[in-house]
Amino acid sequence: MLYDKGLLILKRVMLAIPTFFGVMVISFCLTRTLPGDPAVYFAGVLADEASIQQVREQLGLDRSLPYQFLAYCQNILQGDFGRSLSTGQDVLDEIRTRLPASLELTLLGLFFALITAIPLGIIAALKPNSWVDHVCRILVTCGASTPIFFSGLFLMFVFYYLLGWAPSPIGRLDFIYLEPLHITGFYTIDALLVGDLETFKAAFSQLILPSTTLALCALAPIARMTRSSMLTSLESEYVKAAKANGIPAKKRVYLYALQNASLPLLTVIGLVFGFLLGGNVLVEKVYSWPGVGSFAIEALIASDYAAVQGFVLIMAILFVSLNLLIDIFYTLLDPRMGRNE
Amino acid sequence: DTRQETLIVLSGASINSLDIHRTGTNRPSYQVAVNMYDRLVSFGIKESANGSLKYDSSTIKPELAESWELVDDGMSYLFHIRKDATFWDGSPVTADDVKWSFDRAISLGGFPTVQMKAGGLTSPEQFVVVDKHTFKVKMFKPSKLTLPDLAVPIPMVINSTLAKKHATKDDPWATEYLHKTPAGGGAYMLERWVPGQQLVYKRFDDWKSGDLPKMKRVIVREVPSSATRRALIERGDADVALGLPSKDVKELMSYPSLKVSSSTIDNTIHALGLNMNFEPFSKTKVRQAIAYAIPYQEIFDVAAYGMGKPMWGRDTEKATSILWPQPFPYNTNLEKAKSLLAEAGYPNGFEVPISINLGFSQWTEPTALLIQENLKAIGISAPVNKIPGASWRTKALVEKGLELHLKNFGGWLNYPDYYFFWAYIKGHLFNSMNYDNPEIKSLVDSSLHMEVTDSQYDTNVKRLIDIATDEVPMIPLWQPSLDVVMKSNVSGYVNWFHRQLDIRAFSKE
Amino acid sequence: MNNTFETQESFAQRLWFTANQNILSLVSLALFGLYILIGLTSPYWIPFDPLETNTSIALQGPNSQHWFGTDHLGRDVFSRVMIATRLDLGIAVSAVAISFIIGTALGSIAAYYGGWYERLIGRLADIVLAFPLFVLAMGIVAVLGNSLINVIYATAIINIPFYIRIARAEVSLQRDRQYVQAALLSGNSHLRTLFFHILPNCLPNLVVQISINMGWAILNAAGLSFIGLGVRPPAAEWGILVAEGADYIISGQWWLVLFPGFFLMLAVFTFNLVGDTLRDLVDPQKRK
Amino acid sequence: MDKQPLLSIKNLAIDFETRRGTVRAVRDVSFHLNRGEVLALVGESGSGKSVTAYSILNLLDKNGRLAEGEIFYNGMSLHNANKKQLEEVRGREIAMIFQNPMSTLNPIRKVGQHLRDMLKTHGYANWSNLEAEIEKLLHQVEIFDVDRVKNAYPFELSGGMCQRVMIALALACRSQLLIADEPTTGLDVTTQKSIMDLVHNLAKEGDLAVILITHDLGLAAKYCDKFVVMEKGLVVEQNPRSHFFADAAHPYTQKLLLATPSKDASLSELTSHSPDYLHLPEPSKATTPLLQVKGLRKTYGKQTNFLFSSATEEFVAVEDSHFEIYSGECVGLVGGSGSGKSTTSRMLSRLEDPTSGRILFEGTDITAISSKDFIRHPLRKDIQMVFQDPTGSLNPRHSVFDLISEPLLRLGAYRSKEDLNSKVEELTRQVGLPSEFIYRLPHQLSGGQKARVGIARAIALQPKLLILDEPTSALDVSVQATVLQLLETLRRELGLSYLFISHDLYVVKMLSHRLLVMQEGKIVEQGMTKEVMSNPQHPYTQGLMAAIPVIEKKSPALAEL
Ligand SMILES: Nc1ncnc2c1ncn2[C@@H]1O[C@H](COP(=O)(O)OP(=O)(O)OP(=O)(O)O)[C@@H](O)[C@H]1O
Ligand SMILES: Nc1ncnc2c1ncn2[C@@H]1O[C@H](COP(=O)(O)OP(=O)(O)OP(=O)(O)O)[C@@H](O)[C@H]1O
Ligand SMILES: [Mg+2]
Ligand SMILES: [Mg+2]
Repeated sequence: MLYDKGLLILKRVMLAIPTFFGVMVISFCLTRTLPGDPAVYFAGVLADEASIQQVREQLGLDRSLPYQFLAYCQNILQGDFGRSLSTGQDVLDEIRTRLPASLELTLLGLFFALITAIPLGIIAALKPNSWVDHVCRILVTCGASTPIFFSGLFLMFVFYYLLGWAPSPIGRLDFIYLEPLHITGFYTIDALLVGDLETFKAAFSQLILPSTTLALCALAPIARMTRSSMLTSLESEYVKAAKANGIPAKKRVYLYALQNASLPLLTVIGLVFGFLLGGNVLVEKVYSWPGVGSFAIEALIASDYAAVQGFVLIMAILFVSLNLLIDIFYTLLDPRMGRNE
Repeated sequence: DTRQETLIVLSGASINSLDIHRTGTNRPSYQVAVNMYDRLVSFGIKESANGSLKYDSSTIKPELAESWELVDDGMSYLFHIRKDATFWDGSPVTADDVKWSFDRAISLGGFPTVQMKAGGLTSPEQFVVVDKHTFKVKMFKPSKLTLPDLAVPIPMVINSTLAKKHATKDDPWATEYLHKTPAGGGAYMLERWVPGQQLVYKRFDDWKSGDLPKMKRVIVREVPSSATRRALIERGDADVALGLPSKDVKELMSYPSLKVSSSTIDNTIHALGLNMNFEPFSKTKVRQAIAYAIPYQEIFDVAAYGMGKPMWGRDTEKATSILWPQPFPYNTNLEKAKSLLAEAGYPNGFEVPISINLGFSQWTEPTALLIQENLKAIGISAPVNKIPGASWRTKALVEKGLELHLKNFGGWLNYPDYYFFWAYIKGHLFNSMNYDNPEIKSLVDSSLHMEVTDSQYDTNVKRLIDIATDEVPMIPLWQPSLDVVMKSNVSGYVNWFHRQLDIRAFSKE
Repeated sequence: MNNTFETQESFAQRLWFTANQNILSLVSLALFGLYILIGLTSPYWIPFDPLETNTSIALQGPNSQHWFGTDHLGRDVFSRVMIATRLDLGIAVSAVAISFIIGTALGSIAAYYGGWYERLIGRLADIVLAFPLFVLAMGIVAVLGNSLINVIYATAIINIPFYIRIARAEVSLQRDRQYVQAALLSGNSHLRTLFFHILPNCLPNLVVQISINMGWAILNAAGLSFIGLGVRPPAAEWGILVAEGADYIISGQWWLVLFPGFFLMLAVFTFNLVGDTLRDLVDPQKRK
Repeated sequence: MDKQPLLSIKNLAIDFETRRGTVRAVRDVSFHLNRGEVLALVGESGSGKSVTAYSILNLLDKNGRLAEGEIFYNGMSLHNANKKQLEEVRGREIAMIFQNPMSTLNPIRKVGQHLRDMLKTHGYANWSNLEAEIEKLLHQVEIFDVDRVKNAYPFELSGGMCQRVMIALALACRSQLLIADEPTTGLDVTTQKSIMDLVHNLAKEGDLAVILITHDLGLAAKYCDKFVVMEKGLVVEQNPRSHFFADAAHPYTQKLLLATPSKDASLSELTSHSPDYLHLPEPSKATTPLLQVKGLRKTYGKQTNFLFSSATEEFVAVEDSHFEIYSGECVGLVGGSGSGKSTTSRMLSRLEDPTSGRILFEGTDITAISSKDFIRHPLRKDIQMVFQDPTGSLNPRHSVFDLISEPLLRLGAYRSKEDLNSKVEELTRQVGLPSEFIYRLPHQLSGGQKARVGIARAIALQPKLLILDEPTSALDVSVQATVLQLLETLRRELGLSYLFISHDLYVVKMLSHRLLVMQEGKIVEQGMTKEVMSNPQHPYTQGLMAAIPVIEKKSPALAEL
């Protein structure tokens, strides 16, 4: 049985390879068709035709596309993602510093969403079609219906501009603090690791508004899924049987129903996490958050193809490994997996 | 250091390199060259009518060079470098450093080389080390542009000993090293740079090329959203906010806690370009018709919020001064526009997309919409075509393929002929209109290196302006102003032609 | 005798019944109808030309003339918000239609025929889903240029994998039902069985996805506009209106962002809620 | 009676709030039960058996409530009990087992955890004796490889095993009353027998009272002491076993008894009125076979992935089958679950291609045409099939008319509207479906009506061979009786040939002339039905015969009818 699961996991891992390849092909094609000639951009404001041509050769842009693609693949395999034209940094370095920022934001957003949506979903499932259910549904749907930049601006306007409760929306830390030692790249965690509570508080308070914005749009799918899978398992025969066997209500709901409902929930959480990472793009723009999302926007608008490719590839790796992780979790948690396939 | 000695600046743009010579370095990064490196000379600073500080293109003052003189029958400049000037690492600034830096600027290609060329500086032979503290710049042809061109950010002086240590065979000019690590002797040193987030300057206390700056530390923080920048400055969380839309600037002017430095940008025009390659625009009457169809005042009110200088409605038909930019004698007159259009053979108008740069949508979008509406009134339908910032360069300037487009060119060196050189001569980068007029070419050629005091110069420039007015390949809308909002206790903002932040003069009460 | 056949419940009856199920259904159906009505008729009754500028009345707050105020070019915000309904619904409907048709066809073929079809199509969906979708949409618009049709394409493409997934799951559930074999036995070809027998039975769950997707499509278009990659000005689109208005919140012109933002939100809200109601409507099991 | 009954129910009435208002599902139900007694609650589907049982433990769905009546357990009023008291009673005093053992156990909890939960909740074991207690319980239900079972997840065990675990759970707290709601429906006959034997023994030895809910009179007859018959929410008859068969007084009970297939019953005896087919002649038998099956074999390869295409495990579903069907004949095919009956039927009806072997239809080798092309083959309309599940085989979105006209449109030459209408009407008449139903959707029909639609559709094109894959297994006995009679009528009327598949030997016996017995993909025995039944040769057939509960219908009361 363990062997079966191992095989299943291995299979999943292998299946990710063609996906990566596909992502590489698509991102390569997409970036090569971006308008704007990178050589022109790279050559600078006053460059003439000759220096543009020189830059073009330097970048290998004068070679055929298949050749460029092969060179690109080779570079990627060697861990060379190229250099961003617009920020002038190595794409990998850039992502290395920015990804923790995005992840910290997304994870906290997801966490906020989970701790609100799951209880809401459970409450709704315990009293389906009651007013509680309706209120929950309206609440979470409102969250999902608001354009992410709108809610971001709104929260900022109210909590920073009008009330002054939130710190100034200028990124990960206020001016007065020094960023903590780079350990994980997550400011809050790094600050805690070195025991710097001041900085932790500052970094955390910067996180609250943007991650709440993210959480708002993640509420609906999680709450919906919690509700429906809780309903399914609450109405299932085994919960009924547990009731007939005199298992107390608390245990039935939290041990039996919730445990079973958590499996489909896991899949949704994976999806939502991916969605939030994508949605980051807009939040980061609103809150000047120095994450990968704002990097991607700038790069895309600037036709900065190395940066776009690098971003897309890293994100794909992240997404695919996330799904892989969820699959593996699922496989490990659900005893049925790896058996009836 | 305290908050009192720290200046917090909000910028909307991202600094992508610390080396202005490197290909790919973007405009906002030029401030590093300004603040961390010194040049031989600099422009003077003057106070303008509304009390704000502005660079003075007519005076050149010493920076690293204590003094200079014209030698070799006016064919060379001889510079005497300050003896006490050192780089941050304590090593003295020598003529060798200057030569290495200038050689670098003209050798790397791209922008620095082109800019040096504008001052007639094209070959390493022109830069001669006379002795440790004496440096000579030879000219092939005497030009009024050479000395001012040494005051722009490009010919900065790099610590060549340090840089050469990091040079490699493939990279003899140490571009990789200087890209991330400045090696200079300017008033400020680098404390930290997190690309995409912030740049922190730290004062170089042994700076000798000018008065020691007041601010010990300057944090330039990137805040892409202009609304956020406004909120931050309004709430007093920052000292200086750059790049605010005119509307916000206008409103913030009335806040007692804030003050605004506002002055027009020299040699710069926001204009509507008409591409000659587009059939109807090759007819002068059509271009004039469009010039009469523009709702100038509304555009100025809505897109510029009245900040800047109108470029329309001059009441004399011919130019009476060589002041540049100066208003053109056009007005909004739809009847006239219509009749001109009919005369040109387009009584029913035509269709032409109006292209705008997304990167400047603050002003381009409302402007385009207002133009679009008036053009419709004379029968021309003009759908708006938004082009992302990066492709703009390719499409507008390199391919020159945009029929009707909003452009904003500004010349660093404040001479009308310099503007005409870039914007009105066929094939030159900023002539996105494909405009070709042999007379303009010959006039510019003869005026470019001529001294301003030459009487021929005056005639030439007036003629240039008259041709541009009559043929209108590009319709000036207004001369923009550079507006910076500061807390009222902050002073010392200087409006430079390069539009970069010069933090050396700042002080806080 | 022949005329005593029981007639089926009429559509109107079913609609009424479903709407009465709970208050949310009723409200969402009513709002849904209202939006469609506005979308269809707005050009005929809006008080001002939504494109006409008049700088002398720029940035007026809501008043009796201009109910939602005016924008920086003096255009009537109310008229613009109303006329935008048409464009936004148009984007949503056409994008969702494209992704529904392509995604469902691919997904159901994958599930029905299995084998290489399934692997290939599954992989394709995985690849698209491995992109951050909003960034992919941005990329597509950036490549193709920002026009209405490209915004629609971009929105359609990023939604296709969802339909592939749902259709695949639904069809593989239905595929093993015996009515499928019965259909084959009655002489239906495989394709016919797939598209005329199996797919209609997957409709209830697909309808929910469609309605949620309509909401997403609107949000997506709005997001693109916010980045500056959306529909071209001066067209009125809720996203553009909010994005333009966003610059004016801090300076106090809240009406520029509030009204279009609220309309946008309410529309997405309606689409999200109406899905379940519509599902009940198309599900034959829910009929009497 | 000197001692108080363990459970007594008085005038029970249960209401459900539904979309169409309040529905009274059960009314005026009264019965009582003593220790050690096994009570059978019988009746057709929907008669209120489960609802009655659930109401005892207050397990009704949210929309249901006890409207009237009283339930006493050991003198304690259950209908007035509060939550805490109920939780005390549930599992400890009264235990319940459900129909589908697989879905009644939490799929992600191990069997051992279930038992531990139960024992700990009710305080019947502590840490020290927990495992020993579990072992004891499992032994009690005749599970001996305790360690494996304890650590197994429910899906890793067979249905019978799961049901034993459920019983072990029910016995864990030495409960006094066991309610078993159709405990063996999903299981095959041999497993059914061992489970019922177990329950019966426990009841007799442990003085346990049992309520056995079933619609299978045969089963009830074998194991129960007392019978309660329900119809449409009412108790129509209540008798101890001694009187039940002899004194069945209520017409409904009689009808039910009649319709239950038994060893000696013939098809015409299943209903009280005499069926139509009796006056129809038996169609003449041909000498050349209509269908010849030669060496038919079907294997399924384990699903493999293209990255791991190495080891392909083959699973043989049908192994080397040979048989013939003559025209006008009904051939029965019996066998346990998973023995390959449906696979055979799918190959014969050309929905699936055999791995090897040939099928000759009227001499033509129809295996030469792939199943994909057979759709357009002229022979398509000659081989039709009626499916096992009347609900699942009807497209839920199609009306009766659509369903019946589908083959006519696709395969028949019915082009004009009138032709089609009249043909559909004729078919509905033939299968006895009221013609005003033809615009109904499947879910608006009863089980028997759905089965009729399935049959009407299959005979629409007058096929020569009709394959019936367990056409009545989802139906109640009385409905089954009429459907079986209808099939016989149609066979005689239209001269069809049948391959009749079932797992119920008695049902097959009534219809078929010849019999095929399948086990694990192989046909282990074939011959004339009567001979195989009376003198089974293969041990598997013998076992099958022995496991079927027998009821003595030839009682005086029935003889009168
Ligand atoms: N939750 C419910 N809501 C509405 N009606 C219900 C509900 N549960 C049961 N009923 C009704 O109660 C009646 C009796 O149902 P019950 O389940 O007791 O039948 P049964 O005799 O157990 O049938 P089966 O043999 O099919 O299990 C049915 O007509 C059913 O429609
Ligand atoms: N498509 C398939 N792929 C793999 N195995 C299959 C497939 N179809 C059937 N089988 C297997 O073939 C065997 C025979 O199945 P079949 O459905 O013919 O049994 P059956 O006799 O009809 O059983 P039941 O009485 O439960 O209907 C079973 O073990 C089943 O799991
Ligand atoms: Mg029941
Ligand atoms: Mg079967």
